[in-house]
Amino acid sequence: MTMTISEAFARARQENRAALIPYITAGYPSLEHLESLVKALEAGGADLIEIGVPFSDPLADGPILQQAATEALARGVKVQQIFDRVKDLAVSVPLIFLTYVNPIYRRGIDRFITDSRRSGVQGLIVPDWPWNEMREAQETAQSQGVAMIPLVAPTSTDAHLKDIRNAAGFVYTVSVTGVTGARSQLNHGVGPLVERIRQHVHIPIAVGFGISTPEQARETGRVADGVIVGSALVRVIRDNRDDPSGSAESFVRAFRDALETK
Amino acid sequence: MTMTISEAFARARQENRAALIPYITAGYPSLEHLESLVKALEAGGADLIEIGVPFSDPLADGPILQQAATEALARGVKVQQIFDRVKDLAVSVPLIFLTYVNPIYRRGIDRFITDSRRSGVQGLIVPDWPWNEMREAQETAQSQGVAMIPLVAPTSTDAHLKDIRNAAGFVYTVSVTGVTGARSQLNHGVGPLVERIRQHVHIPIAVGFGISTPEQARETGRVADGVIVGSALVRVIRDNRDDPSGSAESFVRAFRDALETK
Amino acid sequence: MAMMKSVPDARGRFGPFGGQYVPETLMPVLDSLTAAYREAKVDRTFHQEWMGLLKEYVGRPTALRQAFRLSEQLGFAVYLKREDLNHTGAHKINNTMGQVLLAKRMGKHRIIAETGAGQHGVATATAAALFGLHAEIYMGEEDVKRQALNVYRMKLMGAEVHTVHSGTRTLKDATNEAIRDWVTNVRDTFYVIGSVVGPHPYPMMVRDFQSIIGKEARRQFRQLTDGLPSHIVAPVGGGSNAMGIFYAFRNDPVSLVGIEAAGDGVDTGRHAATITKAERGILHGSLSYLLQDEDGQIQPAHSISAGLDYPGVGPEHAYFHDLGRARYESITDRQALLAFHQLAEWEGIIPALESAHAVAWVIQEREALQRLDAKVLINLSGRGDKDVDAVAAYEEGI
Amino acid sequence: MAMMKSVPDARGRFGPFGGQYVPETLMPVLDSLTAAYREAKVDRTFHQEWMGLLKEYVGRPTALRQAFRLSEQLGFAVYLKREDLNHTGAHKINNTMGQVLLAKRMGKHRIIAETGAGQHGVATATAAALFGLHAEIYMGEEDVKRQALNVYRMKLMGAEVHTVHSGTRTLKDATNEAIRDWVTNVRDTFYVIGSVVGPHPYPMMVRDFQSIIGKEARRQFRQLTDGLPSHIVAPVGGGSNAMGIFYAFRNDPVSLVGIEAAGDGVDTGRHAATITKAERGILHGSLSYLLQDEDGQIQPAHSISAGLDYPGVGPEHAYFHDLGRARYESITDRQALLAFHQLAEWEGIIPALESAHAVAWVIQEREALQRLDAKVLINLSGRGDKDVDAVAAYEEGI
Ligand SMILES: Cc1ncc(COP(=O)(O)O)c(C=O)c1O
Ligand SMILES: Cc1ncc(COP(=O)(O)O)c(C=O)c1O
Repeated sequence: MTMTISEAFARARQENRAALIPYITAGYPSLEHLESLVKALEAGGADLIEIGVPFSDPLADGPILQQAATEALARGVKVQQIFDRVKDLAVSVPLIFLTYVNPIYRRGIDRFITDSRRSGVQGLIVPDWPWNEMREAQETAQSQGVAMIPLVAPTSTDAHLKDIRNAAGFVYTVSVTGVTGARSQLNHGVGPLVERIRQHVHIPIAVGFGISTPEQARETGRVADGVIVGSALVRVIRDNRDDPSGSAESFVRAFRDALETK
Repeated sequence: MTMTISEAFARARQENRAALIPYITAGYPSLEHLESLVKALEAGGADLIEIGVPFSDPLADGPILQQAATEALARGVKVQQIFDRVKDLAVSVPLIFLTYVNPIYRRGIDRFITDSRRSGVQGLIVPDWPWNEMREAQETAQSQGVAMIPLVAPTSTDAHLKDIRNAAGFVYTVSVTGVTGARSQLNHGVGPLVERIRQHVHIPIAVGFGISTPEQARETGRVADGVIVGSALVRVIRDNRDDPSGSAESFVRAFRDALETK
Repeated sequence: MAMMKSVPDARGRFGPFGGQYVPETLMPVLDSLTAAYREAKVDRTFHQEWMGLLKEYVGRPTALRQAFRLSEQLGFAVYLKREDLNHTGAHKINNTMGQVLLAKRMGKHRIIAETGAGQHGVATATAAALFGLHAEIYMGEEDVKRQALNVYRMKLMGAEVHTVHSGTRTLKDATNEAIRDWVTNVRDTFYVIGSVVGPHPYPMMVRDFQSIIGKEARRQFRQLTDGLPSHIVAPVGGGSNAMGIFYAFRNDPVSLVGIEAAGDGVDTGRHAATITKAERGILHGSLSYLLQDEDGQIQPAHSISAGLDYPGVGPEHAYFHDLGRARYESITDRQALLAFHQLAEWEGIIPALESAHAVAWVIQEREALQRLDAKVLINLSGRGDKDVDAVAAYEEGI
Repeated sequence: MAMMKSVPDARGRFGPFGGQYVPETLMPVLDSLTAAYREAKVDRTFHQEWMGLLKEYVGRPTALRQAFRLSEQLGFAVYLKREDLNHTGAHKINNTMGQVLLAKRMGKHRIIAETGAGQHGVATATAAALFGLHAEIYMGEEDVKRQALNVYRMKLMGAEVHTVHSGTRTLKDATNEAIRDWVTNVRDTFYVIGSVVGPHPYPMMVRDFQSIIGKEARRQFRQLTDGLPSHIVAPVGGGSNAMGIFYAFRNDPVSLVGIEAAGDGVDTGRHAATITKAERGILHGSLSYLLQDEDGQIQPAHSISAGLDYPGVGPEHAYFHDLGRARYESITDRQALLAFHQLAEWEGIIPALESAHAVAWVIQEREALQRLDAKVLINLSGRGDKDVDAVAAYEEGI
């Protein structure tokens, strides 16, 4: 049986650490790699796994994730293929999709959500789909048991924090104003931001954007319930074409170790 | 002794033919050629000789005479050198200068006319100096015994013909609207034009612009008192660099022969 | 004719179209922009400053006149609204003067913009220079190569030009990159969008700034003819010049016709006829029509005219199309080129290739328009000097 | 201030300058042109048609506005009259619309013109296209190479462009060749001269057509400031834009300053500072100042700005210089280039290199003008798009 999102966070909390949420792009380096990569992340210690459904115009992403999406699409990866592959994955940790609004809108919002649920996907992160624009989708999502993951940014207003009060899953906190991508410096304002969020919402709070070393993950894990690692992981996959899964696994393990020794 | 302009025309008239007026550009092919060319024209049967003082922007000239002026100036020919050379020429036929208004204006109108007279030049043809603009120059010219040669074009008005009534020298009739240059066809309207001029002025009437074969000269000579040959002659000089004088002489002789057998 | 509903609604919707599809990071700035714009809109000082600049700097009102030789050739009356006479050569500057004034009012010192052909980039750089603000312009690598003149013009005016190497390396990707910059530097940066696209309030705001075209044209046309045109024809890229001239006539009995780029032909896959295809989708912040595949991946657009070479279109045009308030037709590269030549020869006006699309449609429809005894007003959105090299190259290539 | 005498006199003289130094073949056509122009000048219909075209086709009145950032930089008020906003991008079209209308009125079907930078050629081709007349443009081989864009623009509008291979292969020789064509085809051909040069009545006629600039500017300036400028500064090639703005102010207490091109420097022999040298001579139909050697041979001019690259100047400027009614100063290539950049950066306006000479002089004289608390009006005679390639090439070459 696969854990739910809240079970996954609960387990980590029990272990007195933040949950580790690595991100990979479906179809990168190829769709065939998806299964072994997910297994490797799980083996490396992922608590949840974010799978990116590539979009042609990923305007919230930095160069590494843009490149991964572009290559995946250039290889001809289709949304239906991703659903099919994901459905066949036997993993115990929850899977979340990250994609952009147009692939969802185009497939049909209800259909995309239903297909997600059928493939075992428990949540959707859609960086260009603000909370207020997705009210209707929320209903379907709720009825399907798929969490529409709310995003919070350093610029977010209290009104937004109130709006997402009843969201399911977890809060995706964007640690910086900017796009995804490995950064050498952490934003030290993220602690206060997480505290601000906690005053309004009671689901777990994960932090992403720019976390690229175990040390940064450890620091973030001190304030947040979950730590999302995207570009740094995809870069490792990119740079180790011979053995993407092996290198992904040891990369993730280093993060898990860091989170455990907080 | 050199003949005057009217003597030269009178002699031709006595011989029952039109006067032959060849044109050459001073300094073309070089200033050294000026003397031998003038001699050759005289020997070939010229009744008057037109010497072009080259100007940088000869806007009444076609390509052949433009080219000759440009080359002469490129060699460094100066107006003073031309005066000096011309003064030393010992010719029996009258010499006429053809130039543009700016070299005259720049030297000083009175000075240019006086220098012309001193060099034995009996007339000035200045295609961009209309009769009405040169009133003041006329007085100096008259006092110096230099003829300012009036031009008449196919477009000229009767008023103009009246204006030039008291001109000295001869009338330079431009046979066509256009610039100098050899033409394969004669303008048959020139006969009536010459007749129109004769009703107003009583000095000889020469016709130029485009006369390039002895046959054309003969035809023109039937209506006019003088025939001017410019571009066709300069072309022969250009095309016979080995022997410009020899070829000029025989070229002119052919015209003279044609005029004699009218 | 019933009055049209006032759109967009408070959520930035034109019927089902529009909205605000941007990262959460940008939502607060969109709110404050909306608020600042609403204030500015009713502020006399702001309006006067903007109108003063349009008059004394941009050169408005632009001329409107019957194109007599074209009219004679076609057999009905054709009038031209001359946006090509604006400073910098196109309608784009009406909008950039407005947005940069607003940026100044909001205390933002850094201006960014996307550009395709470079016209909007030049117009933004111009407005920024005039107010002493720093401008950075995003432009696809392909367009930087094709439009070297405009790149140089922007630089001359002190703007930084960033070459975008991602994706199709054209306008779409320049826009992605501009949005990425905005997300990153949101606190001090004002993003000047170049057409009636993007998240609310942009489609509304750009329409309002461009609607000066139609306001002038309506007054001028009535003065000239004592009536209204039967048809108004304008090229549609993002749709700002078209909406700019349509808007003042929306409640008049006038046919509004938007002309998209059919490129090699709408069935060849190489075109930019977004509304002709009419497939809904979401890109660059709003829901509208889009060129896309069955997965919602954006398809590259193609047009000889760089300013029409965009896979989306403004949401208000999608709305007008849906309502039937405007018709949208398309014209191929070849037809546009022919019209480019014809207008130059008949009227002494070299139109922008974008504008040539509108002229081409009027020529194509001559018989129908003759029968209607039409009075056609064409929005000549820009001048063609920028296109002369491309046309020469294209024609040598044929 | 005494009223200035009305010039030219009946013989086309501005004091000693001017006249009609052309082949006899052309004298009758000059007479009929003078007569036709005098008639047209007092004909309400003609005037209205011309003014209508300027308004509805050319885009007049052109804007006039204070250049605030430039003013701030310099410490006194600088205003710009925006002739760059005219259709085709320079003041030249004011004149070509007038002359081509006159050609139509005189029943001439064939139009010829000389051109240097190509601006006058484009403006002539434009006017000819608008009236369906055939235009042939003479242009030196050097200029054809340097100004390929303008050559293409002329061709687009259906004009024939003749490349002139004689002499210096620039404007001077193009003019010679145009006059040769005119002498040849005088009966059906109208020669449209592009500046206040040539035989009478051209200097007067072109001045009159261009004086719309000063008429508008005077009215606009008074409206804006309730007064007059202290200085009016304009570039001088042949002198048409300068005379165009000076003329309406000739009886006002306003300093008129014409700026010639000093090229590499007035002492280098590579310049076009005709009036600065002030040597009288006769070229292209009138007596004025000329660059020439001691034999009266015309010397080649040099300027980075193709429109100033001419060894002569209009006779009325020689007259104004002689009388002291205007001052004439000169500006080097380098100074003009600097001003070209400065205006672009400070005001978002890329000036024609010609116009940049006027801006450069104002910058150069900033201290003196500050002390006078000057209000300077610059005639921005054209836009710089045409010069962008040349500037880039020049600067890479440095
Ligand atoms: C002259 C001109 N017309 C039209 C367009 C298309 O844009 P829009 O549809 O927003 O008017 C452009 C865009 O660059 C343009 O430069
Ligand atoms: C923009 C511009 N300014 C000035 C000139 C110089 O001519 P003029 O002195 O007759 O105004 C030209 C000539 O081409 C020009 O194009």
